[in-house]
Amino acid sequence: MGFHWAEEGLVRGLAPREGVRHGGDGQVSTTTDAQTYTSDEMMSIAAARALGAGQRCFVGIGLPSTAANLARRTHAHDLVLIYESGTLGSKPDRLPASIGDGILAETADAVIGVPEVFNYWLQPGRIDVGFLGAAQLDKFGNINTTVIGDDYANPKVRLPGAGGAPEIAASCREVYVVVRQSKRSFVDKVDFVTSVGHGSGKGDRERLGLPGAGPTLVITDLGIFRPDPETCELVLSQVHPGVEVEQVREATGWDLTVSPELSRTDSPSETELATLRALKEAK
Amino acid sequence: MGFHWAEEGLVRGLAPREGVRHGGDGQVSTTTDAQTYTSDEMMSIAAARALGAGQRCFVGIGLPSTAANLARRTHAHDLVLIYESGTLGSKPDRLPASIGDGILAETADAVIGVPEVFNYWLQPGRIDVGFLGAAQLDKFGNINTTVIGDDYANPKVRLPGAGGAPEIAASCREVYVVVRQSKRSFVDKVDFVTSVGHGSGKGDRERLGLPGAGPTLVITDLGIFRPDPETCELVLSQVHPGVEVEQVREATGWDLTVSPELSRTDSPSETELATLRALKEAK
Amino acid sequence: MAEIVSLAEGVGRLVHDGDVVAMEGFTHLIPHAAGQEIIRQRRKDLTLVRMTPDIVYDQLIGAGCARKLIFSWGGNPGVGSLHRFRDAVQNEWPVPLEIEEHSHAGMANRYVAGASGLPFAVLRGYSGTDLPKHTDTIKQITCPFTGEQLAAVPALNPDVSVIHAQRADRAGNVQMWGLVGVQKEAVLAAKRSLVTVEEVVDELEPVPGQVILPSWAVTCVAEAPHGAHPSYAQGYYDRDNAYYEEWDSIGRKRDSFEDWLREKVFDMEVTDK
Amino acid sequence: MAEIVSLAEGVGRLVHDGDVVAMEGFTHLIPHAAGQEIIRQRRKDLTLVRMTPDIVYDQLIGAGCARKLIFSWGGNPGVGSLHRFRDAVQNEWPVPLEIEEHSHAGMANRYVAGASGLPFAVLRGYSGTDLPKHTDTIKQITCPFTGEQLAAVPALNPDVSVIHAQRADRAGNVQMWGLVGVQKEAVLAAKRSLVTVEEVVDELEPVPGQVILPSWAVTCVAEAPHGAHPSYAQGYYDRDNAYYEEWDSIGRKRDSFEDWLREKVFDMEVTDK
Repeated sequence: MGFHWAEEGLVRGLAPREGVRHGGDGQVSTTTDAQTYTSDEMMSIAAARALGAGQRCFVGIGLPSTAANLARRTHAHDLVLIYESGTLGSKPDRLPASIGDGILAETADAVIGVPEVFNYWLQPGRIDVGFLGAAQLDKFGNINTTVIGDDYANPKVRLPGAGGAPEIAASCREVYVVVRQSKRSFVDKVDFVTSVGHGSGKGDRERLGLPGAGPTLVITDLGIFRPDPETCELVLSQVHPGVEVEQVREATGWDLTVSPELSRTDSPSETELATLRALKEAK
Repeated sequence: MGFHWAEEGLVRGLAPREGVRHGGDGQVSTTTDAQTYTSDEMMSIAAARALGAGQRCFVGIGLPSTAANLARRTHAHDLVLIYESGTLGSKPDRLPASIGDGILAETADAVIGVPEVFNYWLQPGRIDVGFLGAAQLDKFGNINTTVIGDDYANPKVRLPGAGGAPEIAASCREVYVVVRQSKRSFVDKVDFVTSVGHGSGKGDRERLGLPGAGPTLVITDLGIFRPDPETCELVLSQVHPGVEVEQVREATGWDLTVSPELSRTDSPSETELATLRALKEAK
Repeated sequence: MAEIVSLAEGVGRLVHDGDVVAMEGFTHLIPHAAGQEIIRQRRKDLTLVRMTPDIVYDQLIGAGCARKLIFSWGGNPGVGSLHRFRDAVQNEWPVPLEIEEHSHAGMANRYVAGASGLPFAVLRGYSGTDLPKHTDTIKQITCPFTGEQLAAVPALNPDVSVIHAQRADRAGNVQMWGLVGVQKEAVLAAKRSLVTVEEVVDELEPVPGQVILPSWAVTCVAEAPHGAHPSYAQGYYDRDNAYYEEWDSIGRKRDSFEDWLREKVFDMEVTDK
Repeated sequence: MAEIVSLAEGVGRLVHDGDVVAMEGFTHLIPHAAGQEIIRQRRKDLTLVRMTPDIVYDQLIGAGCARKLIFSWGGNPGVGSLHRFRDAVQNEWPVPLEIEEHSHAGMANRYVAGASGLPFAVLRGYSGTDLPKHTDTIKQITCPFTGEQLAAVPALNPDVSVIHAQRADRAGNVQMWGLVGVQKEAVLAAKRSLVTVEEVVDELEPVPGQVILPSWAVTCVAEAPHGAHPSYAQGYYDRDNAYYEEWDSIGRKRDSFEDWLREKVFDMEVTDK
């Protein structure tokens, strides 16, 4: 849990645009290559593509779990899924409904207690990728899942809290964040640092003694961000099909920098879409 | 392990006496009530009698294991045996040949890892009785199983070392020591404090932060010692059948104090002897 | 040795007003029946401890049993927010709720320290986050060998821990399997413990992945069939995902919650569940 | 992912002169075949780590492979002394042996810290004993919450850990059961690991009490049937108690030991075991 918040929505309003229409479920759909898919589907598929074969991935429920399971079914069959509920190497044949879904234990290589997950497997840096969601994310990739508002004691909105995220963000070799993008979720500075990204910029992680590289990739429903090698500020490096840079800028709460090598995400392949939908339907 | 040394002998020479003769195996035998038994058998039986029903007992191999298994077969059927190899509630039907004998795991209520034995079960004070052996024991019940001689770097005899004993002696609610008695094993001051008994006297355990009561009972092949409530010095409180106080004094390396309420151990019953021998034969 | 009692008797004897109460179960084996029995017996001023206060604590908090919550993630997993928890934090309804907030790693290690008889645990955690500013049970400690700075958290030693397991035998030995979370540590860390089980059986047949709590490490065992519902008990029943969805609307409003409380808790016979 | 290799290749690739080598197995599953292969490959200047250096390390020490021993109990369990160990400590034969001596609780926690990526572990231990006078890896630490003094020991992070297990599958996932000691921690604490197994199988059928080491947490797996002898492998063969007795006379004298070394180690083909 702890990265689960992202699922809850904070639903973004995007202006309809050419080739893009609102689906019946309020999500944005794109028509391309005779295929229609939603922006959420594009996000899941882009996130899945980021995972490499053989990687060990610490998976939060919701968007990260969908993406990781999709990757395992498409190009990364030997992806090792680790859930904080205590499963190493889960191989669910449907999307788990919660982080402690029985199917995760039943299909795991090993089931262990929760202290062991954190102490023996996460903390020593054995995990390649930590896959997190966020309620708020700032330009240095810091994550807030605790409170909205300035006053911790009297929050505007009380969020679920940290869960496993602070130590996942600290200890995994890299962190990928998957989040639906809007001015509310993509802010200049998070109200509360639940999990450290790049702190206030380059060198902060080293100063704080955080062993992993932090967020190296942020995947949204609009595009993909990477930290600038010099400043660690998140820079737009990729836009999804049908998305314009201006739209991304409007959905970003800081003065957006766009990479000079900006590229466009490949549209979902038929296999990717079919696999994702089959996964979602198998309940 | 760690209390296993006591098995190795340091064999005591006792002068033959009326009703007492040397058995073929070099041990001293006593004839009483139409029964012949060795001083080791008397020691094991006296040690077994000290264990109460329902107690949780942390058992070293050798003399302590023999006594604890005998107790479980005579008067203390629900004695809970805990071995540092990782078994809770072992119910072996023969004497285990080592502390990690397979029969201990096969008959246990639970098998756990070694770190858990020490951290979750011993350290918090869940064990009633720690049953230890000793190569050397001093008048305050301190135990040496490390080196004989003054120079740790160049010992006269290198003994096996601490094993689990220091923390067993620290954390069990009480400690019983079973040891064959001689001037070599029963010394004024141990050459090396491997496991703390009563330190240098009353109040030392509290000063050292040791939660358990320490050695409340020392059972030898000659008799039984208890710490004096005022000084914590071991005092002879009981002699086994056929043993004279003078003999005990000769086998004690300090100026022995005898309890004013000195009593005599009951001879082994037929049941006790038969059970002990059956246990030893079932290999 | 654990005593086998009824759920009502177990809660009555072991859970007192003002106690620090830990109820654990990580998605699996959540002791819901015991939670509702605590509400039914109208316990007050509890300090509730739980890594993932989900529906079980939303119910206790909404019913006014708690004065403080020690936790690391409070949500309705797969659904959204805990409305009773939010209402207590944001509006002090029905009573104010103090919070002490950690991460999962911190909470897990606090139980480990508690189970180990140590006053604190050490971890690599919290560094750079805003949690230490608001949680005074997070401190720094220096490695005496390397000089490194690490986080220290104090042991949790609840007055009573409550968990649910699949089975116990008649001697009170407890057996659970599947995701076993932090339940063993919670029981071993506590002064007293209550274990509800799906069934009491003659013999505990070994199961791969099992965790055994020996009878002498448990205070009371109570049979509570279906006692983890809407959570699940592997080998017995599945998670009731629809209930989690439904809870969102029950818990959202004070009056719908109070209706639920009256109908499903106070007006229910204990044996009806 | 673990690579499946021969025992000779595994030792050749993973164990180097001067390494810190941990070989674990608490009475059960002691990696004797691997120990003899290390002797056969004439490794030198090893720092050997083991809670209970019994026959397996008496052999390595007698063969002159070790310059240092980190341990908590060195004896021949159920029999008596380790004569090669004594000869090395008391007479520096065949080479001097430095020792670093702990208690079991200390050693177990040093492995736990190593497996956990922490620089040290905290325990209630050593207080009042003479061990801290001679072992500089025992220090005091103060609880930042209660002010209590406790013992601290540094993490063990061997260059290589070697263990024996019942089975592995062809992907290199390792399965062991019965008394599992501190083997998981030893492997997770080490930079590299070698697991010898009774057999490599297609599928690891679940066994109650099993511990699984995923393939990606292990460096190499080598099939070594009977590789724990004279120790035992639950489900495969029993402990050879007579061998432990016999070792007392083999190890007692330097020349009988050297005869053994020549006949049973150096003149043996690896595949003959």
